[in-house]
Amino acid sequence: MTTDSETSTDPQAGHDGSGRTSTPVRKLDGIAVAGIVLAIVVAMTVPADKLQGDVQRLMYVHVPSAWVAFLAFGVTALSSIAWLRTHKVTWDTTAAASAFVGVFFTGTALASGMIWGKPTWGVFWTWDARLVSTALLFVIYLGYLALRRATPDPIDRARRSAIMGIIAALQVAVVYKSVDWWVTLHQQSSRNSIDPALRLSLWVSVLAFTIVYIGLTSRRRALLEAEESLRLRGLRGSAVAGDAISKPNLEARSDG
Amino acid sequence: MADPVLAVLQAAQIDNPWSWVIAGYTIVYGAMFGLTAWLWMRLNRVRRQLDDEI
Amino acid sequence: MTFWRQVRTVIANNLRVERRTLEVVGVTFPFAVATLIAFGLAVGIDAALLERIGPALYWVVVLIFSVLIILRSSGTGSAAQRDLMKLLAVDPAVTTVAAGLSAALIMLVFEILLLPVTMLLFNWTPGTWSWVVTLPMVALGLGLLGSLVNTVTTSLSSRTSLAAILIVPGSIPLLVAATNSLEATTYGQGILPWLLLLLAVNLGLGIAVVALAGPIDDL
Amino acid sequence: MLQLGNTPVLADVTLAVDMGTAIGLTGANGSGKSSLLRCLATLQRPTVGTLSVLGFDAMTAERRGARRYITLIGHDAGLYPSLTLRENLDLVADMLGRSRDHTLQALEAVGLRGAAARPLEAASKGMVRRLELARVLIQQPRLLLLDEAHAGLDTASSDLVDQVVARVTADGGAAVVVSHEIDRLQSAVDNLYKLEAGILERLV
Repeated sequence: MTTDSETSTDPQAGHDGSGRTSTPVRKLDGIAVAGIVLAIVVAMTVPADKLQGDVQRLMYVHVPSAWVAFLAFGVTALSSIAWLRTHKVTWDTTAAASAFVGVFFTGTALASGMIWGKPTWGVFWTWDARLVSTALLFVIYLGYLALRRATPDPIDRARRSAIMGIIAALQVAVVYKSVDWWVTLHQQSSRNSIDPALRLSLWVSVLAFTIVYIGLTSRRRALLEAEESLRLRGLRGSAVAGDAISKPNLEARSDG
Repeated sequence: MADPVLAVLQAAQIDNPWSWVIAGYTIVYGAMFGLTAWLWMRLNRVRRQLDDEI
Repeated sequence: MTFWRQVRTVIANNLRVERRTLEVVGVTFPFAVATLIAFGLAVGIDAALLERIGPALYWVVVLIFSVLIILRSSGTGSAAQRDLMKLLAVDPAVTTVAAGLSAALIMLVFEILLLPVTMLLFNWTPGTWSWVVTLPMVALGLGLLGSLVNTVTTSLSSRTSLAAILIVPGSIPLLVAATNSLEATTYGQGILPWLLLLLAVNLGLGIAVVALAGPIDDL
Repeated sequence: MLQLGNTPVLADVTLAVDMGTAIGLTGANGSGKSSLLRCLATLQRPTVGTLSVLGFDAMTAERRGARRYITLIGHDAGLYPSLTLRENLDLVADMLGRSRDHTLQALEAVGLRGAAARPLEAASKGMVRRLELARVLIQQPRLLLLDEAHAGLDTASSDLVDQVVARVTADGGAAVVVSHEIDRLQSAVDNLYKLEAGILERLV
């Protein structure tokens, strides 16, 4: 991959300066709320699982959370590649927003997985493949977000985190595979095939969560962009770097 | 597990699968709602600051 | 000058630096020994248990101490050093690959030194040949990953803690493969899948180093 | 224009350096001199504008072609502290594909022959600067960029700096020398510029 041109990396390009949420996002909010309500209703009314009973209903929040986390990190990786190719600010904010929302859903996947684990396995934490790899996923992307926080310059930050976004995606793939292998060696998988009605309910939840993901990510991105324009506005008054240093004045005092 | 936690769990009838389901749904959807509210409030505040300075 | 000759020159130089400063052999290694002893004391005098967890502790210590080795002050991580290399017309891929390979070699020395200490402290005999493969492969993976992380965190003020969180979770597959290939040989199972996993990790990292050389150059 | 962290560092800079000439650059601390040098060294890209270095377009990946002809002597040498002066120079020669025979000659030329076996970390600031000048002699750059060229140096070392600059320009190369010692700078360069608040103006 080569960087061809960075001629027009105006930090202000890509957002209108107001950080306003557009109407499609508002429409999406309505769909998201409807989707979630539908998902909850369906999840609570489908017949209980034959083996696990009602506890299995936790699957309808656990699995979609994990799915959305994957989707989010996939979007982060693709946006990172897109940024490296185009140097457009939008790709960087998309990567950042998506990683942020992804970490959030990894958290809900972990929490719901542990709550599901207690009644089924008797413990909150067990060395189940999904639980372990989700926990690792969580820390990998916390690292990604930490790297973003640690880099002050916007273009430098975009570049570093784009590189890390790609490496992290590679890591996730390998971590998943290796933990799967690790678990099959230690214990048999506890998964059983799913009844069609349950599957339908799962699909409804997955869809609803995906819409929520889109809504949250565009909100987060709007926020990142609004904060950036606020910061830029603050800097607009000051001229150039040399202004940071003014004539020394030893007489100056700050009484009062 | 610490005794108080155990006591709470027993009070919440851990044998009842629905209590687990409700706990899980509350946490997941509650967090989702919380995040949305937080983003919404922050966004509004930043926008207000932007508008003020124009 | 060709790619690999430049890589060799930088590696030779990095090894010479380590030979002179003995930062890893003389400082990091004793620290690792102290850590192993601390582990044993924390677990208590349960000879059977200690014997069982010995190999696991070995790999955990290798994994965590790789962060110290990657960030060692005598390494080639500073922004000024990278600038110098750029202006000597060195391909950024050369710099990253060379830093990764030299870290891997030093890592391997560290692993080899730590092995007898672990065997002694935890009364444990490996008795398998898989070490010959796993030690260098794990070292290589940690070196390459560390080198990438090193470039991504160059000159950041919170570099030390950042590098740790970026290296350790990503190197879990290496740990899984290393410990399980050991276990597999003990129980007479095939270790081929684990070796393939190690190979895949190293290959993926190698490709990443070369593919990301352009963006890394701009850092 | 160059922006760092959204603070404009260089606002209005138009500069052409002819081959075979040296220009001097002065300006207050923090006025962007080092950033300008880093741009010229192709280590940093201007945010907006055009930049051509030794005929290579420094805004694109093409800039890598220019690098072997550039020497930047900045705040941090970027050499290995635990290696000797000679070993450090040997590395430079190796990476450039030059013979190591030049190393001792270069050390001799900058008066460091006697300290060749001394580790870099035991060398004084003046010695490190001389070592970097020896690097210039080995690399024989077409573009020499010197930051704080005379800062903290004794007369002999400062003279050496000027001689090396003269040598590069005499060989048909170009040099950009940053210094606060205007009198000394004026005698060593062909044109003198001042960078103030990101704006470059010509003094002489």
